[in-house]
Amino acid sequence: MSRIGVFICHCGENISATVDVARVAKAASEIEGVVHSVDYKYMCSDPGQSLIKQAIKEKGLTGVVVGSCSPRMHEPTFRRACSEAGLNPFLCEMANLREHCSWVHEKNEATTEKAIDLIRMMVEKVKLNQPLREIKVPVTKTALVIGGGIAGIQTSLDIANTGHQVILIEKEPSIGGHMSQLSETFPTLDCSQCILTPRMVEVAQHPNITLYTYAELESVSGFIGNFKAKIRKKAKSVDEKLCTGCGLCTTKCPNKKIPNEFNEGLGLRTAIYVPFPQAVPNKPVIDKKNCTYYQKGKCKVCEKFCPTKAIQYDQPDEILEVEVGAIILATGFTVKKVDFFPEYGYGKYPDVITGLQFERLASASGPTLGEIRRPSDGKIPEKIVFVACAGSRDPAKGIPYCSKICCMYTAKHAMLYQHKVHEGKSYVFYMDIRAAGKNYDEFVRRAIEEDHVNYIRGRVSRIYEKDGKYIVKGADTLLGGRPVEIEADMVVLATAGVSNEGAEELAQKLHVSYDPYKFFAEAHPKLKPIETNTAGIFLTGACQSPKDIPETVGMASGAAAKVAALFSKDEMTREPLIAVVNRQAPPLFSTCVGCFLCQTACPYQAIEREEIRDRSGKLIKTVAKVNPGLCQGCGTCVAFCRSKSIDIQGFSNEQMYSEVMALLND
Amino acid sequence: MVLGFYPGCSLKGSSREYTESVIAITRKFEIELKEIPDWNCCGATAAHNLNKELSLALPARILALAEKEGMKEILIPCAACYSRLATAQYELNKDPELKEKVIKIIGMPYSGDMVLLNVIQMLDKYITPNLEEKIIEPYLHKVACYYGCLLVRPYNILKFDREEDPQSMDILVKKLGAEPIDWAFKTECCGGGLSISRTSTVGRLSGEIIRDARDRKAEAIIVACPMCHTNLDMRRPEINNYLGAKVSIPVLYITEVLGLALGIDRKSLGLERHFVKVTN
Amino acid sequence: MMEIHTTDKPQGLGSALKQQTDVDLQKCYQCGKCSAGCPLSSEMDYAPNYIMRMIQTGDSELEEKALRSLTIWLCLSCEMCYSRCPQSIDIPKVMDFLREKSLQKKMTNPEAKKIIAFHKSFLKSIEKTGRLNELDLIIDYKTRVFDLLQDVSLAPTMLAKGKLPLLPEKIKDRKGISSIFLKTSKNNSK
Amino acid sequence: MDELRKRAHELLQSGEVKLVIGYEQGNGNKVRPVFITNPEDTAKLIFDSRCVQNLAVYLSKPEVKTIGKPAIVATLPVLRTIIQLASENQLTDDSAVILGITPDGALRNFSTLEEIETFINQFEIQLEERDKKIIEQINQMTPEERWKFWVDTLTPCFKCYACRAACPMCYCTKCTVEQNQPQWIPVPSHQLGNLEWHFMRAMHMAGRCVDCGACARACPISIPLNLLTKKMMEDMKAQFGEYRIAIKKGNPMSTFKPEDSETFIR
Amino acid sequence: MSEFEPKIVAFVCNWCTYAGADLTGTSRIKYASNVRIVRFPCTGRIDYMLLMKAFGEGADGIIVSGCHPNDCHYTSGNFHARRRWIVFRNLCDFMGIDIRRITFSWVSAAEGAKWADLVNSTVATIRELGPYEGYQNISNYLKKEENHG
Repeated sequence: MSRIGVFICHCGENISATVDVARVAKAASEIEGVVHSVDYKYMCSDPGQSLIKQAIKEKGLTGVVVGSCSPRMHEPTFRRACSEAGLNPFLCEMANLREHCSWVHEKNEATTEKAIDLIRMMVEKVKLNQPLREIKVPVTKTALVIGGGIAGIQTSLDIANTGHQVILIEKEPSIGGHMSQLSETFPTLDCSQCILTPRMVEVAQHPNITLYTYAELESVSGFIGNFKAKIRKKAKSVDEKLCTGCGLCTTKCPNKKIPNEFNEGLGLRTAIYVPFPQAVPNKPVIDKKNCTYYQKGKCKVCEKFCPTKAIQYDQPDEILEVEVGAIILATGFTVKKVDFFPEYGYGKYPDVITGLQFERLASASGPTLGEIRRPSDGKIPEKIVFVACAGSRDPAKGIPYCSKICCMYTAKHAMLYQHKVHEGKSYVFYMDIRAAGKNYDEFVRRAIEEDHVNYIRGRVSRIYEKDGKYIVKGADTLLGGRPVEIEADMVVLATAGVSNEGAEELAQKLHVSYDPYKFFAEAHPKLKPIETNTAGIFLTGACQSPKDIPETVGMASGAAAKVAALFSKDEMTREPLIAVVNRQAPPLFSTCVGCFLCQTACPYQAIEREEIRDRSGKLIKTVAKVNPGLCQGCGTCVAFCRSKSIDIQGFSNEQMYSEVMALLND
Repeated sequence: MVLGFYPGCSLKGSSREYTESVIAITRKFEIELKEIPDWNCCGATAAHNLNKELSLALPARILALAEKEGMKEILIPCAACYSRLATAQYELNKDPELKEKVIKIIGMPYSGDMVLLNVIQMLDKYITPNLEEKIIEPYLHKVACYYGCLLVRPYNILKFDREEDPQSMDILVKKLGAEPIDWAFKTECCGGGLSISRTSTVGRLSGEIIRDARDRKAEAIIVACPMCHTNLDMRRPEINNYLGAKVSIPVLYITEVLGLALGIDRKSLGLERHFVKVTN
Repeated sequence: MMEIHTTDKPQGLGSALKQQTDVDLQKCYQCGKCSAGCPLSSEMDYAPNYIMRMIQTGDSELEEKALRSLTIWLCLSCEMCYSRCPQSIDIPKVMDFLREKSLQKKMTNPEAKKIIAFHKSFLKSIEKTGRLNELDLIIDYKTRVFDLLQDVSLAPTMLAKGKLPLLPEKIKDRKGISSIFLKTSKNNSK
Repeated sequence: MDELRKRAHELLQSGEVKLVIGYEQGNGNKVRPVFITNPEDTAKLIFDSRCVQNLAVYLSKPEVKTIGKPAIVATLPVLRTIIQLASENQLTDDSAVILGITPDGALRNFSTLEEIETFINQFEIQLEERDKKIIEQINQMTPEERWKFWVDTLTPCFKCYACRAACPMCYCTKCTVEQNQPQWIPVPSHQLGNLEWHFMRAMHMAGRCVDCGACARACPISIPLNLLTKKMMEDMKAQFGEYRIAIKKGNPMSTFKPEDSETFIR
Repeated sequence: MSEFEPKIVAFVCNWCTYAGADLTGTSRIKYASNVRIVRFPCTGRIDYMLLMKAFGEGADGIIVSGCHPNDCHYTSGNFHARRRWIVFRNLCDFMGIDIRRITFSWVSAAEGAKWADLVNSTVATIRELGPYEGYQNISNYLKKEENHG
């Protein structure tokens, strides 16, 4: 027999001004099973809460209904109060008399009637509430970081420094990502590699970080705190232990004509190669697609010259299985190539390049050792045009969003050019200058005012080559759209930042949702920008949307903090408001008939198969089982199940049913 | 085989050589061109400049007539007419109400599922497959293929060649032995409808086209549109005047070049009708 | 002091445009790519993107300026702007629309006299015979613009080269044609 | 027919199956299901146009299961049922030997469920003109008339649950109507209870019904209750594209397309 | 007898519409008091049988509301719900259950005003339609039964 206590809050005047609280309390006391009913000025105040605690103790309440504000406001408060008084917190429910009643209705009979109904509904519900325990899930205190760019590096270091283990995987032969390709960085113009390489080394040397380069995620199973990941270590064909990184092989390799990815195709590399001098690890890999031996079956020059016999042509791919508690996605982004732009020549003009290629030209470690020279003939361009929003903010090209970083790096590029080619003339075609950020706008102004970069507000309609010059047809919209034609020696397109190839596939492996442009989706645009909709999987950096370095680093540390919090306990507790498949006495065992149609209804793959066997181990029946670690408690399966075999704690069939009955049968 | 044929007005007048060369070629490949009986003008620029409905109704009547003849496919050599007909067909299929309205206006049934072929589509479909053995005098010249506007734009209606730096004509002339140049003015406008009413503009626009062709050493300009031809050929005095130089690069219809390669005589290709002399 | 309405629903011409052609000028974010590629913009009184802006504002004065502009008559409908517009705005269609309105409201730009005259002669010739007769066209055009000397050198050569048939081609169903003109001419001054 | 008996005989003889589910001559002109365990009895087996009862219903009955692996005479609707059951994890390739009967009455053996699936997909489920007409008539009615029609139609129902027993897709071990916490469907057979029962039954069939008609045939007072499922099938075709019986397909009610129509949602 | 006061039951999800209704409150937007909100974790949890029951127990109108597509707290609960509603609604219509009395809607946590508007317009519609006699007649019949024993 339930003994329910009802506590009506005035909320100062907020409720009592429109609702006759005394009458509500009175009416409540007359509901069957209610043994205690009072109203009070501030239930959430200390004296208010002690009213509840007292009643629980003295009247031995089996359930509590607080009629006050929205449960979204104070449910935790009152549930805590209850548990402090020895009542299971989940035996406490709230009726929303403020947001859903007193604040939205006039002061009259009907409003008070409604308040009474709301109380009755909750009383009937709470009678059926079950005492619930928070769910405890063990936590494996190792994090898997996917992607070794600045995002992955920062997040790995931060997690490792909290004393937890990190496994960092990078699909390229070296970590460093895009940042290692950059020349100088805005708004300070300090050298990118100078600030990055120390961190790359730190990663390699950190006792808590296990680094796998040339490795990719194969598959993932499990759930928050308990993931199992398969990692494919692609064969490097070089024994890392034996190799000393002397680099002799790379000098001897006969196949030297391979476009160098690190230099964005502006330079060449050999088939056995180290992506760039500061690479971590600084040991070569053989690019099988371009290796004469792998393609034609003979060559083996590298093996011949290797002093430590480290070359292993027959080295297989390796599959590692690791257990991790959290996964951080730091896979970054990529940029559109020039061939994406028909009106700019389909990429057929050698001196029409992307911003990233320009970075390599401007970089001291680049193919021109930092001199700005035309890829076509090595001439130093006297006139250079930068085109912002190349592809970005262009719905017709399928990229309606702003790539965010281009305004800044374009200003930087123009500035670098002016610093390196003093007599040169530079032009920037732009639509808007988006330089929100500390010292950002000042930076752009400096480019315009001090380095005399010519900014022209208008989009470029077309670029074509004539006598070794590139005719850039633009317009100056600040002069009403007057056509502007520039004969440039070189054109740099600030091409749109887009999601990585394979991002979609990765997201599906991890059950992480993604936006129409294949950027990974955060759990909440404002309040959960780092979490994904899959618990235990976090985002950092440009894989969520294009970002600059400071933002990425900030997000990376944020992700690390989330992981540290998750790893701070051996077990994590979750609200037990989850679905369960019923169990019954033999021979039924469960009303579930195992049609498993519910599996597709579950957004979290939380529904598993459970085989019920007799003592002899003979299979009796296969029924559904909800994995409490994965279930988030949406209840879609509950409404779907024909035999009503799945129910959800806290919003059970009985509870919802009785609420409806209560409010209508008065 | 028989193919529906919409010549359009200028092919009956200022661009007779185009008609002549088209017929000369199709005859050589045993394709009979069946003119749409009692066809009318497509309305050209004038109609859609002044009156939207008219610019839809006139083409609709043409297509309706073709349907009445049971034609499934029609050849429209004039790029301008082609564009008008294709546009009308597109607009009407897109908007059933408008379609009903226009059907009332023209007072005859119209379904709108006709297949429209511009000259290049026709050549690709029916001529090039068995072209090689028929080529007698390869056209060994550096040529600038000029597509103009209406052959390729707008893509979402025409769904023909790519809008920037199209290739279909270049590929075709290669087969004829010519060397198409990579140039910058393939799809820049020649001045089209302003030919008579604003000659100076045409002089400038066509002038720039001729200039680029000349600078890149083209020996001939190949077109598939009578408007382009008129402007680049007939307006040569204005062009030369604009360029301050006498440029004598001839302007040939793709069909004329093809005709020459097939060894068809100059007269039946109408080459004598050009203003800028064509030498082979 | 002009009112700008771009924030709320398109006003005046803008909304008419939306209804009649389904082109939504609110989409235009003034990147200027149309003007940059337009072969005529250097001769225009207002560049295309400027015209878009005028209509966008919904300000009646600016709308009238647009209708009185030379720009709308210079537009060759070469479709360059449309093919490159990042917002896929059918600018040529907008121009058609403005020309039609400009005629209705008798706001045509005096400098466009010849251009309009040409179009009208063109249509007249079609209306008469169902097809265009270039000789007809030129004669009618010349009488409209009193420019009898223009192209005098051209005609004879054309005749000589058989490019100017003297007898106009006439179609049989001329009734049909004139009824088409009749039905569609509601808003047109011949 | 002889072929059928012969095959059934082999199967029992060889011990490949323990039971053959088929039809035999009943009283008068009736046919009835027969359960044969003894090879000699296979002579009883008959098949002709009268054999319309969906035998697949027996596959999920515990009584049958206990006997051992069955062979079953399977007409098109039965084959459809088998595939649907497979898609609901109730059958596998070796659960039963299928004695397929093609629409033209020929015996056809199937070795795998995939075979059956490809076979049945040659015959899309189509409403008969008669049903189409009735449904059309009901659609023509005003909502009020429709309401009256169904209330009147369903009032006589006395909840014998023959429809449920006859339906091969109603294999739950404990039906919702037996649930009493809460009591979703009132026990007594009054208008509301009847409406709720038949409404719920239809909903439970959404995307699962194979349109064998067993429910309606089983109804002792011949309520045309498969009109509901037939109509629903048509609606689903229209709303979600084809209505296919397949082994690997999420149930239309537990899957979705982001572009599903929501014109009715404000 | 006083003017007919419709009984409206609202089935809403916790994350969007319930929160949206909270916002209506915090922004003090007034609306008709005929509605009673039943809170569910997600529209995906809303069982069509509960809607039937609500009518059976005398509701004159029903509101079902949750997160806009792609905003679902559980990523796809609302998509599943939408599917169910489509089928449910078709069947209701076919059986003559008055679908004008069921309002489906998306109300986000930010749409406090929309919630007020939704309730008011629904109440207005139901006033127009009057009490749901059709359904009540057959369920009164049930009540009688109960009274008999």
